[in-house]
Amino acid sequence: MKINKIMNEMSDLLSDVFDGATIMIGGFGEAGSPIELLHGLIDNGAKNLTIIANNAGNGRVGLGALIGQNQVKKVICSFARSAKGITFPELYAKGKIELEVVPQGTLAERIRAAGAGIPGFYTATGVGTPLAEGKEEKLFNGKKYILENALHADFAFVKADVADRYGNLTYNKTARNFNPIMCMAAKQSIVQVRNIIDPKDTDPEQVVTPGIFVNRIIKIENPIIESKAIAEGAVYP
Amino acid sequence: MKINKIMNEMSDLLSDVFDGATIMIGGFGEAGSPIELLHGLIDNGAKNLTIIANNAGNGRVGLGALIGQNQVKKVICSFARSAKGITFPELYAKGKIELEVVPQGTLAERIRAAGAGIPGFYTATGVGTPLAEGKEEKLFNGKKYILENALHADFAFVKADVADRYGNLTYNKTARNFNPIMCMAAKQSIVQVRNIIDPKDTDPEQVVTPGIFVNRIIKIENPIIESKAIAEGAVYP
Amino acid sequence: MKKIIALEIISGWDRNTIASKIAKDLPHGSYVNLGIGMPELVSQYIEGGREIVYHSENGLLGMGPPPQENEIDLDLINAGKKPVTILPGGSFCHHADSFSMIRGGHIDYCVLGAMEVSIKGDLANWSTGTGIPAVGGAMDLVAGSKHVFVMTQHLTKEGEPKLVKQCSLPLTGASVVSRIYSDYATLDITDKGFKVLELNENITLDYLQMVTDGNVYQ
Amino acid sequence: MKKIIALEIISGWDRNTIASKIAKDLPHGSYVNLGIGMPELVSQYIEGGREIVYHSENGLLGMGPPPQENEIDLDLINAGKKPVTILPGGSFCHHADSFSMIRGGHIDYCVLGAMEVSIKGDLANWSTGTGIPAVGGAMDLVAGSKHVFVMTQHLTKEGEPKLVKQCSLPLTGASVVSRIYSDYATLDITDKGFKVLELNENITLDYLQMVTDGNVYQ
Repeated sequence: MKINKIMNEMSDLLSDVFDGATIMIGGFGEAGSPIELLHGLIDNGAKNLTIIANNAGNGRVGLGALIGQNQVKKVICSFARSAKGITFPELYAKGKIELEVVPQGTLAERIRAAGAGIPGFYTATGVGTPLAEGKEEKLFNGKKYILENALHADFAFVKADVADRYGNLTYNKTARNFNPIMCMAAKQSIVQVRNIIDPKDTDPEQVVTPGIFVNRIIKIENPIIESKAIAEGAVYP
Repeated sequence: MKINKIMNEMSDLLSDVFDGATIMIGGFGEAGSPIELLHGLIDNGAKNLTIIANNAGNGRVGLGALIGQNQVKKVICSFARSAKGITFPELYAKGKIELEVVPQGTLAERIRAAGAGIPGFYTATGVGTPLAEGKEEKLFNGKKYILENALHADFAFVKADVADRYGNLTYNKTARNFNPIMCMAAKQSIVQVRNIIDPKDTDPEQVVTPGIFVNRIIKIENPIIESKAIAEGAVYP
Repeated sequence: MKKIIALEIISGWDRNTIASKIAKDLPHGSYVNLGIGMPELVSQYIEGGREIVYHSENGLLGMGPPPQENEIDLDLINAGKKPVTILPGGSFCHHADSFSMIRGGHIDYCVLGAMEVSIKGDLANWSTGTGIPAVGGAMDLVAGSKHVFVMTQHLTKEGEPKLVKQCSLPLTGASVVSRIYSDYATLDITDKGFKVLELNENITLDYLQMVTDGNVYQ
Repeated sequence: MKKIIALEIISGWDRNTIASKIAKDLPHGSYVNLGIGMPELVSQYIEGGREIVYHSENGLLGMGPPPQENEIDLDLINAGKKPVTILPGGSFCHHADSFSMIRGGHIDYCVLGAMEVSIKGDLANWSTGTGIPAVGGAMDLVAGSKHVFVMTQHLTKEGEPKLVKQCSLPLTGASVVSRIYSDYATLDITDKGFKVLELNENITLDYLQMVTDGNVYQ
């Protein structure tokens, strides 16, 4: 019996995603965005989701499609505006979706904190701005900082480049972004990868996400390219 | 004019290390311990130093030698006991050196916090133990945590494996340990490496310490191996 | 309070000229984050053989110019989500590490646009108070960078001053800006007000004062 | 208060037998940190084709057995600073990332030695109160691991109980231990006291109670 986190069926991979779950979605723009997992989530049909991501989706594929299916109750992100955003702006204008705006670095650090067992930390980011309202303040060396809490999730949906059966991951260029820290912060990390290799071929110096942070892997060899799909007018489902 | 952090003379590398400086020393045991930089510091002669490291030196080489030269006022570390420790126990027994004991994970996180601009964070480590005495407590979800502060330094002395002129570093196996986070936390990071490569040969996916965290580099092709040196009775200077 | 002051807007330096002035002030070897839009122009004007390392907050250090059409890689983008390149000696990292560079004080300079800058160095550049609120990395950049440079038109399109006694829009950061490069002047934030380092040849100090809501001095 | 209870110490399971009992309780696929010393034996007794991934807090996941003499690499050591190997699928990371695995609750089991364990699960294993204080990673391990297993002799060399109502030595962590594997018994920490899961064949429950400072039940 060997450790093997690779699964073949999307429906098995996502079978325990439940109504009301909090889900982190990796990616910055389209780079590193797990579109196939998001489409799997549309097929799964879980509702009232809280989504933690940097953005709020483009067009009607991936996160844009999930939001368009009214499966999302709330988005926690740094930047919900996008030239190609359709579904989030529509629902937001109607008051049918909640938004929590978090500075991008604070978002990243809150996610990392959850993964590292840190329930709260102080930061200078946001001090004196509307996003500091209601937050505890503390002085360190005479300078004011605000307390930010860890941001946990039930699931992380992540796109990586290469995996082995232990869940060791590497990424491609700036498609790395939020994916490694989201793997750390979620109870269950679910990963789509372009390629799967034998653990013997995993270089222990080059692993970006160690397998301990990964629960399930599916191979999607030729993932949808968001910008091309949108340009072609793609709509899911 | 190109960015070039490589220097050739140890005395130039360490010329601005001053009496009373706080210096982080990388390494865990002998793996990743910058012995040549420490010997350079003995030659430099700076006194009343505060040393932040995991250990407190072995024998009379490297950190053990520096302490033996009475250049160190205080050591902040997780584990000052060692079968081969000579100089620290001697001075500690005489009350001639101060010790601040920090749990190893808290030590690492405090160093990382300094590098990441986080003045303080909460942790469960140490709660209910003597090492929590005098520390602020706070409840998160009904569980008690203590506040730990960032640990900054004037200098970090670091041993890496390979560098380029920008200061991009990779390490060898478990010789990585504290070195990358110390580079982040110090005002000036001073690095000894076994090998220097052209930036064209640096793989941007594999860089462990990005050059932004590194200030000065010196090539030490065949560094002293601490355990062998101690077995041979080596003493510096 | 802000009011419309300039009915006819005198034209000052163009954006390329402003960019070249900023470029002159970036020292050799510095680590720089250029905001999306106008600030991106700065990288084209680095002269004198200086080497600058550009940071993009989505995990890219050593960012190079835009790629040729046939070299575009959609996994290699900048914080504005546009295709870019990476230079030799560059590296990739994850978002928490990338923002550690910013928040930990390792970025020497960031250059950002502004809606308003106050005489105390407060910056407002992320929200008009309407529409979908979206902050991105701006608050982290101004809180963490060693020097925050603002690149801006001196007046809004409506002729209102952008340099003000007090910002009326939601802040990005309080007391964070060190220097302003406008089409009319380069100004430092000081205890005594906006200190003019350089004045556009078409602009008098009196005029600059008239179109600035807050003390201007040389 | 502790006192010398057992003048003649009955011999229980040897350390290899204790290790094999712990090994039986580690599920397939779990991530485990074995403390320096006696707990290291556990890895030799994993049977039934289970695969366990070993973590060493100095930045090594997927630790393998000690190397042959000719394969020793002084840059590849464990938390006890002894040469080890790395298995296929293993990885290296820096200290903050390694302790994120511990403190973030990603290590399923850690197995540690003890000087004292209290009936509430308090653990003392880092300081006798004398000598140079040195804690290493023990406090992080007990605060962060999902399950903390203690592997210990039931009595000190002087015949004093190590399982006590209240620890007299400085704590490593409060209410952290879930299970104790001693040479006399395997016991869970519960609200009602030390619950015996398995008793050594030479030991009666009465005797176990006599050499334990705190309620023992089956």
